[in-house]
Amino acid sequence: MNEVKVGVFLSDCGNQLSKILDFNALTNYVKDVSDVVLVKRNSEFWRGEGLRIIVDAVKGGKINRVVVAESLPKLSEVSIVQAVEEAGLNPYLVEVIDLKDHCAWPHRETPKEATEKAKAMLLAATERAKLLEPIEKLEFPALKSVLVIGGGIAGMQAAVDLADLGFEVDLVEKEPFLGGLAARAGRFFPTDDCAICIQSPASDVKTITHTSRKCVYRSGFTEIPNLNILANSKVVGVEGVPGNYKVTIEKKPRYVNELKCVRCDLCTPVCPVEVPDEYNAKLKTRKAIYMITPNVHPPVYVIDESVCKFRDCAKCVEVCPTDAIELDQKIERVTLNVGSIIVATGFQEFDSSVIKEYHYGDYPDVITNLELARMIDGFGPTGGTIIKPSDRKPAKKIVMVQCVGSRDRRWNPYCSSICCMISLKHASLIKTAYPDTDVTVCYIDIRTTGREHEYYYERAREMGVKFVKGRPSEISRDPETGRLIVDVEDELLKRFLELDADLVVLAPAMVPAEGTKELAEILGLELEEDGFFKEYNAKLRPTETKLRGMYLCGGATFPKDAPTTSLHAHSAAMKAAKFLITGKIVKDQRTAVVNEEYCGDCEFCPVTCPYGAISLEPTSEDHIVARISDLLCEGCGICVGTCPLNAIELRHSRPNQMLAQMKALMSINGTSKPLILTICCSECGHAAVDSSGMAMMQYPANVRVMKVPCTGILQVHQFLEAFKVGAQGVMVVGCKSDGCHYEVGSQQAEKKVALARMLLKEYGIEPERLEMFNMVYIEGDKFAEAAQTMTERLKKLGKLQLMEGS
Amino acid sequence: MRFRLIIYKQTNQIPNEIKQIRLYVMRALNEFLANGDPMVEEKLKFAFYWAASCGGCEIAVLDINEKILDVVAKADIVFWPVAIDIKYKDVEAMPDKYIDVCFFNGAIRNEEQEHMAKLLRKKSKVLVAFGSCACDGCVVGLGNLWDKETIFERAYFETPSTKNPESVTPKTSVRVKEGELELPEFYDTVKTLGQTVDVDYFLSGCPPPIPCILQAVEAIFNNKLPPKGSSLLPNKSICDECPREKKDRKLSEIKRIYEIDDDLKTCFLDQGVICMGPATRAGCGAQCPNVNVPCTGCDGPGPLVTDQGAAITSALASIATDLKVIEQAVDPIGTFYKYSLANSILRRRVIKK
Amino acid sequence: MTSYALFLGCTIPARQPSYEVSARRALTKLGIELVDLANMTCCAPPPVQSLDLETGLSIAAYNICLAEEADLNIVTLCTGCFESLAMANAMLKENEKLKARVNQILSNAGKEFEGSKEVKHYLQVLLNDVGPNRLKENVSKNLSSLKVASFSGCHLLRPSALLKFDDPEKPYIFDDLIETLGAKSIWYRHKLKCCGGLLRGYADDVALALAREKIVNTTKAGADCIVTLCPFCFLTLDLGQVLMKSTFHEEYNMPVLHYSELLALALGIDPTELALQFHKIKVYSVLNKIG
Amino acid sequence: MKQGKEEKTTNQAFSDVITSRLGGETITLCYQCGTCASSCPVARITPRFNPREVIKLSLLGEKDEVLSGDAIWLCCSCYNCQERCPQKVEIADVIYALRNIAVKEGNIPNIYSEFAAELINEGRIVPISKFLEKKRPDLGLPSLKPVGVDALRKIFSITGFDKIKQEKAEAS
Repeated sequence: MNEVKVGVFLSDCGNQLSKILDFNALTNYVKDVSDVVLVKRNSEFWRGEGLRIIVDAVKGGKINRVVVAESLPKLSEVSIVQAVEEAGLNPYLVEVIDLKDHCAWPHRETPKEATEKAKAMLLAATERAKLLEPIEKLEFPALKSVLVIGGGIAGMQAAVDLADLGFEVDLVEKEPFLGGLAARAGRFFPTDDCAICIQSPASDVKTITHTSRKCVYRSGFTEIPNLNILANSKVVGVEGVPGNYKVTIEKKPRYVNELKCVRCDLCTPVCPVEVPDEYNAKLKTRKAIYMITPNVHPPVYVIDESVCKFRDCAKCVEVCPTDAIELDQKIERVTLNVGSIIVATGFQEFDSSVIKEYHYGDYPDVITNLELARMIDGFGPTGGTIIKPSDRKPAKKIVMVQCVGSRDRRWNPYCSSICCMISLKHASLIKTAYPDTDVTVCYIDIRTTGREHEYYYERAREMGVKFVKGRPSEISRDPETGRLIVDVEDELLKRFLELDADLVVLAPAMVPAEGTKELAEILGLELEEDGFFKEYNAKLRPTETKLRGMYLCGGATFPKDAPTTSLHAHSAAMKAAKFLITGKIVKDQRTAVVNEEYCGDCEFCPVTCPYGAISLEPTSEDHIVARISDLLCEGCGICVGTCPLNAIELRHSRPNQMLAQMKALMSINGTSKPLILTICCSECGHAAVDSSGMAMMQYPANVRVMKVPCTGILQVHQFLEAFKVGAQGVMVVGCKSDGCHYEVGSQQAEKKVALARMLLKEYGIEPERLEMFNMVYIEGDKFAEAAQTMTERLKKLGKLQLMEGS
Repeated sequence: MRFRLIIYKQTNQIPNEIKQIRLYVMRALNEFLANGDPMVEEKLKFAFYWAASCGGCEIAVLDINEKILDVVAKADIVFWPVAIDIKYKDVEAMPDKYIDVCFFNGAIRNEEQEHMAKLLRKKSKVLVAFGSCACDGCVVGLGNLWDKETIFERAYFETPSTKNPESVTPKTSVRVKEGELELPEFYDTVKTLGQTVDVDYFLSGCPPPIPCILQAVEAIFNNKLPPKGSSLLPNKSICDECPREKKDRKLSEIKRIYEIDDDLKTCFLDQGVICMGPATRAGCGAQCPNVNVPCTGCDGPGPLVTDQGAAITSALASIATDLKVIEQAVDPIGTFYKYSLANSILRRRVIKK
Repeated sequence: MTSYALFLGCTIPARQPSYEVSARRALTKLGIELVDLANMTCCAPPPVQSLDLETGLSIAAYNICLAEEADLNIVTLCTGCFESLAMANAMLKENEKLKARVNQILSNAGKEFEGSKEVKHYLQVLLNDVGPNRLKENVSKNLSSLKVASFSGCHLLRPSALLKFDDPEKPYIFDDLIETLGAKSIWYRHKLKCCGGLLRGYADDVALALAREKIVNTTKAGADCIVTLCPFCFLTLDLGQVLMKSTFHEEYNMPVLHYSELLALALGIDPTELALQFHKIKVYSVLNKIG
Repeated sequence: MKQGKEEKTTNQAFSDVITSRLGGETITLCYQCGTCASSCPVARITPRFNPREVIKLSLLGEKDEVLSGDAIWLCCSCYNCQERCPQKVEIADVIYALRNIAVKEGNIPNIYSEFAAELINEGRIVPISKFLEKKRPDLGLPSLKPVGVDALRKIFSITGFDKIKQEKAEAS
């Protein structure tokens, strides 16, 4: 190992800081610290001449550790580290601290104390720097191929995007045909045009304008290069790591050879089996060999194996001119190797029959929005007329019931968010086609929040759609007339209405698509309480998941309308592309590592790792040890905080580095106030400290800040250690417990703080000397206040004097 | 390596043969101690000392059974207060480094023990902290939850069985009619041997696991001792040796041993019972879990750990489902620091006077 | 023979001997032993709950304690008693805190609620202990020409989360048991709506208006009679028709029977032994349809 | 009005009073969809009672209007509303809680004080007619067992139920 030579660079921010901090004292202090070979002061060090000073010192081999005190380190560190790396030194041998926002600004009223604190900060940074080790960059291969699960509007959009960008795309759809819910919905708001209109694929003639926008059926979707469609298929297994997944697909037999079928339609007339057509709300029938509509992808017939008589009939086989029908097809298993996976499994209508008072399923004339959509569709089973399914006569009086199973704590507490618009769209379409139809909408609240959405409400009123504010209590059928009666209170009139109806249309809640739970288990993804897939961060990373390499879009995360679904799909495609585009995953090795000699096989760490990065592996000596995947490890250190043998260390945040820092921070007080060690996570916690300083909030200089990647790395012993090395109090500052950047780190720290407090009490140390705070970046005031409160509290408690022998 | 031990559930199950072997060993040992062995010329010089401890470690030396014969064949025991009559002054008279290996058990509770620790350090080439008391303070170290006054108050006045009308308590000097007598000073704080003098090797356990003693003795004879400062126990933890299955690593409730219906197969922690195994050095072959008792941690912390109680609490907190579970832990020091309080980071309770 | 502690309640012995007679005769005939326990009290129905819910629960729990001491499950005839007792039983079994509070109250009366017994309505006994098959076998009269408008009363079904008797929106147990006897159970509008019984005494006009709706709807649907389970519903609908006559000058003459009476008749028990003279609306038309 | 210890008149206070009472816990979940009112057989007959309005008034803190009015006594306890409420407001139980509070404040309808008196005196709320009791043997019915009225009184002494009548007397 080379001799450690530390260079310390002090920025006085254009003499701003020297008005508060005594820079001569600091320089003199630092240069006497062991192994410090160079101390420089400048007005700034992160660019221009200042940066050149650092670079020259590194290049000249004068120093091999760099400590910089510079303002706005979150920005300045980037350029310093880059320059140092270019100068030939490993970038992880640089330590940047912020004397401005962490010392000078918040303590500007006590310059002497601030200077003493600055010394401690410089010492801590130097001590840490001395112990730093180079961190290598790792590269992992990433396949430039993507699996998209779900062939609805979301999946198709994402698939096209990625195929256009040159990725190999496999699109898996569990149904025999693509299109999903969107295809059944007919027309969409806000444009009232048909549902699946996508941007034309690359294979089509491109124009500079958007005239190439095409309905999916005319788009040549199945012919897009790089796009492989696996209909009638589902994912049954996933192995591997981001960038390199091995996916097993189970392909149900179609019984029609996709390459031979010419869609001549000779087969359907001869098929003797006729069953209600689910796709068309059972309003018409179809044959055992069928296509849902004439224009579908893939354009190949399918045999419904649950009703086909196969060899006992085989009439279709006889007439097929291309011998496309293969009754002997079996389930096939296909293995795909993909770099990432996009989940686009969507949603479905809630089963309204469980709300017994509405009698869906009992009364044929109580239908759902999706069933109504089939009637409205000119290609649908009724050719666009609205009928009563009971007698197939036109429905002249229609009552729509909103929030069926939505906003209902018995079933789905959430608002499904699109049903108001669907009903308004339907009401207007019906009124347009059949102005004499009486349409009444019963609602709790009408929610039309999107652009042009309110216009739908307005138009519906103009067209004479009636609105009743009130949720119907019951739909009953007059035993004599057979007509439906909807009991509802018009709250605004305070009048009880018994609405007479030919047809009642329910607006059911939208719930996760069937099989969502199973798929989540296969993929290792989490679901929210509502059953939809959980996104990584609902606010800023809505299409990502906790697992790099897996993305979500469309209704898989929550019910969405078409515009939002499209946006979502493009976002997921972009994220997947960004992840795979270089064909490799590059990350630095700031990861946790197990010292296998000491690993005691307690099997705790794999459970606590939020990223599934730890596996248990047998070693030759009949022992089992934990191993950490450098690819999956996110560097939070939660496993470090768990290991009862300290057999796991996080590179770049090793225990000796942390202890050295802690000791240094507690070695100089310079105030009459009790020293407080503040351990902040590098995310919200540290940011809150930054923001309090930036806002020039004041707190006492006895509060010393140490940064860790995540509070989850902390162990109980560190708290005890802090008191041992002279802290009078310890503050732990982490993210909000549900906003931890490493999922559960903050919660883990909270539990450890609680246990440490329990131990402290036993040690005769007031437990309130240790406290955990949860903050976000903008809560700088909260940090300043906490620091102040803690100081006051410790002053009241008096000096903690460990006894002789401690 | 994994040690395989014959475990007897209760002492009365110990076969007679073994009892006899013990008897035989004791007799042979006495003989050797009395006469020495004329056959061996260059024998190593061993010393044993008993400071603040229960005496179990002395017995453990004998628990190596017939192997003790090898020991006495190859070594002379030059000092062993419990067995042979050699005075402190005899030790003082020995040249420095006269003793080859000194096995020192017990913690440092008073002035005499500190004196002997320093003396034996000076006279020994190799000093082994033998047993949990010497290594980590053990149960004796739990005295660090109090100070001298409270301990005396309790021991000499408060216990129901004590009758002390003259209020006698130990003093460093007392005048009797024959003259002034001196007693060693009783300290406020129990220290481990390592905190008192420089220790070469640590052989923890309460008492140290027999196979580890044997291995240590063998290493001494074969001159194959590891680097100075090492423990002579394995580097892994009890879990590594424990045959119980680890299934559901989640602690959703803390239970006492009598509250569970132990299936004899599942890890105690998975059944909600606190077991110190994960934070305790291996070596004993998971003796306790093997006989359906959770580990209480006598082999001390793992090699990289400075504080056994903090280590286990960190681990348990990590798998605890919520904060409520943590509140269920009773007697935290007695549970998590039964053997290691004196060797923990803070070492003792702060007592405000 | 299956034994139950019979919880008789107040209204039945106070006003409706025909209910008690028919129920005791029919159930005994079907092999159910009914044990009368001393010291039972009011079940603490809604009027008591309205005064103080906690007292109401304590009274119900006290009565369950008596059955626990006798080591018997409870059977009730009155739907109201069923609700009060079954609801208290379920609430106390589910909610430890509430149980502790009620036991604190009961301790003054020397009782402790354990939660070891069930509270059943006699329909459940017929359904589970006797069973539809045995019931059918015992029917000796032909009821096939009888169109019955069943009305179980609210408190057999609701609150369903606690009573767990039947589907509150689509109940079938009661109607099935009517059809088991051979009669036809018909649907009528607002079948599951309340008869207003509990408003009698406070708002007689409202109560009567609700009862009238029931009578109108069943008449419209062509029912031969209404069959009830609750003495309060019975009172409201039977006596109610007399009041309707005086108040609205409307005459309906819709016979109202307790299910136990229909059951006794179907089992072939002599109508003259059933104290049917206590009905305000005479039931001859029904007796005539039973062959 | 009774001299209340906690004479808080703010809106929050009244809903707090309700939610802290047995049965009243769920009132704040209400979002006024009207399912209860539409389900209510009474509300359809008389404008004197509408459960949705009772809840709204309570949540707005109109304590006097709710407690001294006659609406809360017009619930027929059929639980139809409670079954169907999409927010799981236990409406019928909320009404019980409101009645309990009204009783505590001395607002008791006559019929209810009669119930209370019967219960305290006889252990039943419907008195047995001597005529029918005599007739029982003729009808083949066993004689009635004694009623545990003493036990009930012991219960009342703890819950304070026996004071209800007196409060009414004071109030009137």
